[in-house]
Amino acid sequence: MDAAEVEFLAEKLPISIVPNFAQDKLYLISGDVGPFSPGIPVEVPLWLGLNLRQRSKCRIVIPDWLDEEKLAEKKEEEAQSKVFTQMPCEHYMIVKTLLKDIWDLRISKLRSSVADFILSEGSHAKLDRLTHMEINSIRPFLPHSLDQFHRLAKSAHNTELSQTQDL
Amino acid sequence: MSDVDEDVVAASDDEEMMTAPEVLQRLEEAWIIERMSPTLERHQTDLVDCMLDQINQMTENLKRCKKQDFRAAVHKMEIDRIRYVLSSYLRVRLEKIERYAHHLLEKDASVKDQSETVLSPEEASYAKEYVSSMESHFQKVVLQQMPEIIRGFDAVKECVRPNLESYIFLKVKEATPGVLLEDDTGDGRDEEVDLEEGSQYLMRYNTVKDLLQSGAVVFI
Amino acid sequence: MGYLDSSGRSKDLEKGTKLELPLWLAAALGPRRKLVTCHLPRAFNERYREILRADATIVDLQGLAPYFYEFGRHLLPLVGAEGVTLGQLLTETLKQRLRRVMDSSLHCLEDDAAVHKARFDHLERTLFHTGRRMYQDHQLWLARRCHIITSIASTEQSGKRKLSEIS
Amino acid sequence: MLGEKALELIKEMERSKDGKLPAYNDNCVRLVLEEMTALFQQNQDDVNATVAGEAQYYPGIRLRHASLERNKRCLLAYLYNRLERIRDLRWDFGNILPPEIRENLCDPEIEWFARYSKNLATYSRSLGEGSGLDLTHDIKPPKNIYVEVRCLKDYGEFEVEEGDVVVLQKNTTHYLPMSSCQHLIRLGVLQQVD
Repeated sequence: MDAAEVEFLAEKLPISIVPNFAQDKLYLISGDVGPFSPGIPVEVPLWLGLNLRQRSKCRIVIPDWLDEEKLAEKKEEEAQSKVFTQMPCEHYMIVKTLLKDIWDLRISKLRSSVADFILSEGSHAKLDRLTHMEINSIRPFLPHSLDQFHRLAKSAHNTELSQTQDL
Repeated sequence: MSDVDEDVVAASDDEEMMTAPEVLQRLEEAWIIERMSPTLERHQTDLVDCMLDQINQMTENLKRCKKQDFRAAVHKMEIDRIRYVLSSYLRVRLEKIERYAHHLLEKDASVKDQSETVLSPEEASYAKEYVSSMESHFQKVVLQQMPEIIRGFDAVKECVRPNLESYIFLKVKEATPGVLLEDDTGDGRDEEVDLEEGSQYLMRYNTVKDLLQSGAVVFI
Repeated sequence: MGYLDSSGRSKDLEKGTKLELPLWLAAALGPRRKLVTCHLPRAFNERYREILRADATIVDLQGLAPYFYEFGRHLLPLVGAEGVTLGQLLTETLKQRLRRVMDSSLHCLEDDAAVHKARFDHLERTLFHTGRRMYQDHQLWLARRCHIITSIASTEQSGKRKLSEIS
Repeated sequence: MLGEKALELIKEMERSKDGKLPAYNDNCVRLVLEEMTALFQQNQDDVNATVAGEAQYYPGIRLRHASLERNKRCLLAYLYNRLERIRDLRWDFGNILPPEIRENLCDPEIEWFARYSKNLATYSRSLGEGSGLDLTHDIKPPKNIYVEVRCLKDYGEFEVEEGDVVVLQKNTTHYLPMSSCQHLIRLGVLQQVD
């Protein structure tokens, strides 16, 4: 998948908006949204929230994990921790700046752990707490590399087998 | 303008009825699976037909409403999103169908129950025509000019097969203890892993194929 | 079969003649038919094996054998007992070098990456490009430019990618 | 060296991986086929000259047969790889190829292109129980319904959905529904403005 597709998937998530218009319930194929009344918060899918904001029809309620102080704390925690800390939202990269720093920290950790994994020749890796976009950043590089490695290792192994059979 | 009613819209099996949001959800899941899986998964023609019908109906309804209608824009946006999922899903399938055409046709030919085929009837005839157009091209351009002894075209030998040993990313939905990871590269380092609910892994497709099928683990 | 030996004048090849054959030909005459016996090419001989074992990451594989892994893999069944050593060499070399390939494709600036890339063999280059494409896609996304549709002509210039790459 | 011409074909495809499809190399293909005929003839002669039970010609026959196989494999790989790229052209340009690209195809390839086009069209029409869906559209996830575009070429009248017609003149800008104009962006008639 490319980043635009990961974003597309993330846009399905619900977000809270405060509309400045009145409108009855909308019967969307993906489910009902609304009704909308001026000043009353309502949950809509992110794509709809963004679309309405673009048309100046609403204000998006910032999720509390995006609070600057909380993010700064989160960044500190990530920097101190050797392992991945739990992200407050699966798709935290949708918003930026401070997040960029967290991303960089996590990606460099990710690269080291990938390198360790390759050296250990493990058959599988555990990747808890990695978010969708992070996983996507090493795809398809990592799985392709491992596919190639596995292909070589299998050929090498078959050669060994046929040698021992010959003896 | 009348919105499409949200009642029961589709029967995926003869028995099972689903609402439009459920169908869409299933379609999106099928799309992600198809994007991530190294091989072609079973076709979901019912979901595709149903969703196409939904967006076509919605498009018809929109024609009757004023352009500036605030709701129209929202519905259009949603139609664009659904149409994207549909065409991306079908495109990914077509790419795999072309690449593995011969292999897939053979696989389906050995299936007894017609409802178990990987390819839909339309996809199957697409694959057949694709294979036959290639073969006749090879024949016409080079094979017929070759000495007879070497002229034959062995589609089985030449055909491309999916790599079921590909590494994939997955998330565990239902805890599954004792999954055996065979080591086919020697050293006899077979391993057993306990898959805990909510954890994420990078593993080879064929080691978790059945778990993917049953939904105990999902692609991420 | 004297024409196989460019130095020789005779019509027939003498038994015991040493000559270089393309891999496909050696494979056809080699192990099963016993018409020829195969020896490891220079790039895989003891001297280079030592160098690779000492530090695989610094070796210029492109210079040594542009298709190092693929060539080596096809050699495995042809070279008898030496195949076992060769198999280990191939997997070990890839294992040691993957980190460099990963870092240069997912992280380095364009110029630095090019320096590394010059030393990669064909398989490593393929992996490098896989990673690079993902990296560029992510940069494009961060710059909010990945939704811009480009014309076919410009896609062709910048290196075409498949309609949608799987995974 | 044996099989050299065949290798040339493979290298040609490898070299042009990122660029456009090179012209069909009729000459080289013919040379490979001629080499194959000659190899086959020599093998026939050797087989005929072999007295029962004698093995002296065996290595030569074996070698030439391997070369025949090799040449065949390279030729098929060459053709197959070209067809794969010709397939991509259908997705990029629709069923009419620009002349400068079309001239790089040999006649059987042009026929194959038409056959592929037809197969794809039949399949697309069959979708949704006959309502059809053009899979060459909607290549990227949608962001907005409308986009601002600049016209790079004189195109003339263009029917936007529901019978609205705009005139696309060079250097004019328009605000159009993404779903109807994305194809023209791909073809370089329009350019998407940020």
